[in-house]
Amino acid sequence: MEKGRMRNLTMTAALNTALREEMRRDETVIVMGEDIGVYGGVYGVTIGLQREFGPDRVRDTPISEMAIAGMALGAALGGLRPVAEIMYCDFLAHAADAIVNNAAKWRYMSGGQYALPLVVRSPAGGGGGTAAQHSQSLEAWFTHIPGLKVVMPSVPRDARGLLKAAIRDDNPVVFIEHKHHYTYKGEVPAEEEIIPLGVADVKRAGTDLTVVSWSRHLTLCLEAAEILAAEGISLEVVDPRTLQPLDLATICQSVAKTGRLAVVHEAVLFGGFGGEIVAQVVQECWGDLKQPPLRIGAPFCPIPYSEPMESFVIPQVTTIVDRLRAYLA
Amino acid sequence: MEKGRMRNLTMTAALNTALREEMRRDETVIVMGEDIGVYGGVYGVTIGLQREFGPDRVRDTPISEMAIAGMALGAALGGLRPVAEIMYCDFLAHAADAIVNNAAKWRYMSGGQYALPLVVRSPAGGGGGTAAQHSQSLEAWFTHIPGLKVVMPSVPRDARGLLKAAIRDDNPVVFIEHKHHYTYKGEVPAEEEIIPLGVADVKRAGTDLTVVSWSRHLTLCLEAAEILAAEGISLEVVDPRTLQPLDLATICQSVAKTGRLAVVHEAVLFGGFGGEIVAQVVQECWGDLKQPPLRIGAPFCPIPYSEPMESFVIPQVTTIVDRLRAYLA
Amino acid sequence: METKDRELLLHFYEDMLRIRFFEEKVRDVLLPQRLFRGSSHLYIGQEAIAVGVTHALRDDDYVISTHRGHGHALAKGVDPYAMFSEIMGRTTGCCQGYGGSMHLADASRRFVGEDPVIGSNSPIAAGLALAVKQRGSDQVVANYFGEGAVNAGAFHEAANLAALWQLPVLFLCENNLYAISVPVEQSSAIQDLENRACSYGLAGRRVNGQDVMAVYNAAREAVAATRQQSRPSYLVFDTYRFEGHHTADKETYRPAEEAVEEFRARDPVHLLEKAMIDDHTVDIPTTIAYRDRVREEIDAAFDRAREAPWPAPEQALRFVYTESEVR
Amino acid sequence: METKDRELLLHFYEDMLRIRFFEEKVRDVLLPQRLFRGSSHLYIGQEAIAVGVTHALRDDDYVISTHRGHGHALAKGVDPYAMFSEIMGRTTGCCQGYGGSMHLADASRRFVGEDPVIGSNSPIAAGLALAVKQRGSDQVVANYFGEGAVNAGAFHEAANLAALWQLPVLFLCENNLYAISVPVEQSSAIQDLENRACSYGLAGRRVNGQDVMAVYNAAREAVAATRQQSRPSYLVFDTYRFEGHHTADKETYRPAEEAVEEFRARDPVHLLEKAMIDDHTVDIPTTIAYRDRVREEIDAAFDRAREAPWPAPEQALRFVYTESEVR
Ligand SMILES: Cc1ncc(C[n+]2csc(CCOP(=O)(O)OP(=O)(O)O)c2C)c(N)n1
Ligand SMILES: Cc1ncc(C[n+]2csc(CCOP(=O)(O)OP(=O)(O)O)c2C)c(N)n1
Ligand SMILES: [Mg+2]
Ligand SMILES: [Mg+2]
Repeated sequence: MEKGRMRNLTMTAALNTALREEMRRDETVIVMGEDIGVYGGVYGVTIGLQREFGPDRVRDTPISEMAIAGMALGAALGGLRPVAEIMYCDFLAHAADAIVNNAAKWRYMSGGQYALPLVVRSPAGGGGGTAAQHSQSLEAWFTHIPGLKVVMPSVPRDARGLLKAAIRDDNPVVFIEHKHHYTYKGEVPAEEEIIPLGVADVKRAGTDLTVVSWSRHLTLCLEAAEILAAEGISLEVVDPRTLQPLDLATICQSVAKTGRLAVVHEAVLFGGFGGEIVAQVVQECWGDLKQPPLRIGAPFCPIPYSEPMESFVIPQVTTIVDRLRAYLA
Repeated sequence: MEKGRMRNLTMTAALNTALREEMRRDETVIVMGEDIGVYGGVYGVTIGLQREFGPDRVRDTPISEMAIAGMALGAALGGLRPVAEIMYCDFLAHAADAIVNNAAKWRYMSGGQYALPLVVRSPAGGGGGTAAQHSQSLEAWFTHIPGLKVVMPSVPRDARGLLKAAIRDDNPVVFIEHKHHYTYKGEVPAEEEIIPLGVADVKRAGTDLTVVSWSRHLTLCLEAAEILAAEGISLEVVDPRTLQPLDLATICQSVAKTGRLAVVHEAVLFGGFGGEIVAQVVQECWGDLKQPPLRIGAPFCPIPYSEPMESFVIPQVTTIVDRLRAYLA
Repeated sequence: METKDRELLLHFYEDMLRIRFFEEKVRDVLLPQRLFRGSSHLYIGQEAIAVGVTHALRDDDYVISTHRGHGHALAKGVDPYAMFSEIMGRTTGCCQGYGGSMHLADASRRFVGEDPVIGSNSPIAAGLALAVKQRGSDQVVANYFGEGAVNAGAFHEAANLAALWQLPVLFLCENNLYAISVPVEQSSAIQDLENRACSYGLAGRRVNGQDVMAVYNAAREAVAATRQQSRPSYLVFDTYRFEGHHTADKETYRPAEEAVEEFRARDPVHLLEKAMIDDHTVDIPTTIAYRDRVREEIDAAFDRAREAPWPAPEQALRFVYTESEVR
Repeated sequence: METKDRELLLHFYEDMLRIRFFEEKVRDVLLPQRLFRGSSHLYIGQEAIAVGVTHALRDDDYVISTHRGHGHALAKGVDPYAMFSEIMGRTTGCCQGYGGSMHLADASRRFVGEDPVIGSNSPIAAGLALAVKQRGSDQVVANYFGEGAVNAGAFHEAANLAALWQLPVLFLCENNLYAISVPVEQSSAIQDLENRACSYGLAGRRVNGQDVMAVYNAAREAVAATRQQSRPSYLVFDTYRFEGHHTADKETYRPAEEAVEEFRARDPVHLLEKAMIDDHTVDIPTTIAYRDRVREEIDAAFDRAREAPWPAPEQALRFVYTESEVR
């Protein structure tokens, strides 16, 4: 898997590559959303696509999130493979009816007559002072909805390989990026690579504690692992990559080895996806667990604007290190 | 608490009583939503209110859920105490931006300048063949959002007392009823009763297993408890009544006694609120737990229309009994 | 009258009867015998619209419908047996029992489906029209909705985008005066609903929805314009909901006389029948023969559906995702 | 020129300068020195609108604003020091640092707040107007939004309801030609945006947004009608966004000349200044004195805000709920 030429790409470039490759491969793939054309998306993910594929396949929309998602669904029913961008994951709230009530259920309600090859991409997360309405992490909403798949890549290689798989998938996929992780760099194979949805990746092997995390926080956990390694603490860091379907087997295999589980996410702890993972692991690995699983996430408040407060709310590497160290003490 | 005259009311009548009492008490309380005026609401909860309080305070709206919720928020900022009805909880998806991005955060973002005395009522749940788009249980979405309170009454007395508390609360409250539980009857005190949000209620005392459930499923659990009691199995049935704030202390107290926990809800198991309860209880009561907590909920599919399939998906009393019996075996 | 016209009228007549008898079966047999669950929204009184519109469409044109879609489905050629089966939750249903009355769909008839979430079907229709346009096809998409839907944000977003991108959608508003109990005067800021799309430069046209010929002619023009110029059209049909909103509606909100007097007189089936008899297109024995034949067809479909098998409970777990996931 | 008019013009002038200098401070000092986080959306070029509108309002009228609301806030009398503090995340901010540039609010000035979720502020404004009406008050609610917002479903639902229920809201559309990078021709199906509310029977009026007197006069009429008749008004202001969408915008989507030539000439501050000088309302030394005074005020506010204290991290946990929960 590691052989072949590699390129060092940002998350943005990796996602852009995936879109470009899939649009070249399949002319039914179209991209739509606000400011994704000439502007290339507010985070640059669609840069250059309109120039290459033209305004019919790369469509700037008005500020109409209900229609962006609803039309993507309609276009999927009509034989296209739309990739819709919702500029901030907070505004998935506007698109929620189309995604949750219609896209997720249309195949089911029709008794299997339709496939819905549709991707909704959206950046989540805080950390840059965008405050309460432009910083949420709402993955837990979508993981709870049968019929949707939910992808949250943490590194450029996964971002590219998973987005390609999402576009080729015949089911609606909510693909959540992190707005303060777009410049994060990593190795991406020059060759085609499809990373199947539903397969976790052990990003770092270790023996003392299984840490499950995703998106930007996975990379913070890797930093924490590095720091703790110097203290002789060995973390195994597991990246589910897709939360739905969830590769529980890989997580349990790790817990069987380490006997301990911590789940770390940026989302609000209460009601966050960490609770689901803990509940499932407790169920499956009861005998293996040496202590109650730990959850690290945001406290129960919206994301505040001011820097000291925001840094307090979003788990930082130092917090993660301290909490994990204390947990293992 | 049990003294005084009691009336036997349906859930509908209890909710109607609460609205009527609060509207009489406080003229800033208004009610708005689709078909809530002459029609009295599709489930009859607002029957007679327009006749008593007039069309200014009981307002039929067009089919405009974004505006129903957004206007309720604006009206709250302007000094009213609106109670908005969203006809089906599935359509909270349309109102999600107003509720989640604005109502939940407006006070916080303003640095505490505003209070948002606002209730959004909505019926959830399946069981009557209303199929995938009119049967969901989406409480997990709202429990995850700081700034919201989430109430899910299971019996008429609670419905009336909690709705009154919700209306008097200065924070936005999502008040979720169950569409196939409206005719359920129970004793309601004739006198005024306010049931504070955030206080769980032990609906049945027992010793072998703590069962946490809410809304219609709580009453199914009480039926299950009755059946199992005949077999010598003693369930303690705890009703959190409000999921946000969650009265974890009462749950843990029960688990300390029984050593076992089962959470039962109608919502999809995966990502449902049961996971949060299990994760919190595992954390708090690790030493007390004799076996891994059990979760019972809907499998990972939308609600199908046809009866045999719908009954398979929504946990029935018999399923609950069988699962609990097996769990304790 | 030309033979061609006569044939067309008889087609209308037959199709309207099929809807009428289907819905009467739902009302008079399925409802009292509790043969279906949830609620069913009858199309009685509005038959001329679905029939007139559908005859103006090609077979390969798409239809996206609403909660009140039995008539739209039947007009588009969905099999009554598959529909009765679906409404009664049987595996032989057009959706194998997963959908029920509010989610009828038949991809083979390009009856894309009912979407009972008010307003939300318009973006889907616009998206489908986008796909049609992108594919270079000259199909059109017919999007039915009630007058209640024009107040929903999703309708607005879709109408603007369809007009902006010049998409081949027909926005078809059936103004039956009520959204459940709320009369149109209490839902729309303006009453001339044909102007509810002026914000997008869509000149709406108001059509007598009880007169199938008027519907057909208006729809034909609109379909032609939409197909040839690839742009949306917007028609508003004046009609009336003869029955309650759904099968459980007690209709406390409207005066009983209203339904009986003013509107019964505008029954589209009777109007067509009377017109055909008056101008000697048909004689009474012919109408009786038609009625008998269609009623038999519906009876047979129902009888057969009633005996159809139920899905096994665990079938509920199918169709959540496609089997083939990566192409 | 009457003294009263002269005074009014000078008020306009001062208020416009305050906004201009405030925004220039954000652009020229806060931005390069990284004194704020997230993004800030400058009002430069649009000052005549907020100032003209606000002078037509009473002090107790409400304002619901957008992401581009610094100008709306200043015009409504929010303290520049509290605003700079907020934008720099300090406890002395009008929202104590919880909100930042996109969530400025000052209940005491009836500047209800910015709501940067496009379209979503209109239902809030309509709801506030409902409360006003229900209370029997004659206040009005001014609801600003950009031309991008008219395509959002929430705007549509609110406009219909405000017209239907005759609520005292002023819908104020600032058409600065772009929504981030998307030009209005690519977002709205029609370009005469004053007609974007015809669907609700709202006759829009198009106003030159660069001419403060024109804005003021149009707003005065609209406010009077809205206040006296308790009904919505809808005004569209032609304007231009002189700067990028937000402070990080590289403006790749619009030709550089466009900004420089055609529009710089329509700078509302210069236009007013020139008009006042041309008709001898003021002389140049007076304008200079005004400029100096307002600039000093802004400089002082900024300098003071810069030294203001930061919130303690754990303050983040406050204000999620009210303390008093049951009355
Ligand atoms: C978004 C949404 N809100 C509410 C409902 C509940 N509901 C079902 S039908 C209906 C009335 C629809 O009225 P109209 O659009 O006029 O269609 P009609 O029933 O008259 O054919 C309502 C409110 C819904 N299905 N979807
Ligand atoms: C619902 C929603 N979608 C997208 C955005 C991102 N966004 C912020 S400002 C903006 C453009 C707004 O344009 P316009 O309404 O014309 O106001 P202007 O910025 O020109 O003042 C967009 C798309 C948002 N804030 N809210
Ligand atoms: Mg109607
Ligand atoms: Mg603009």
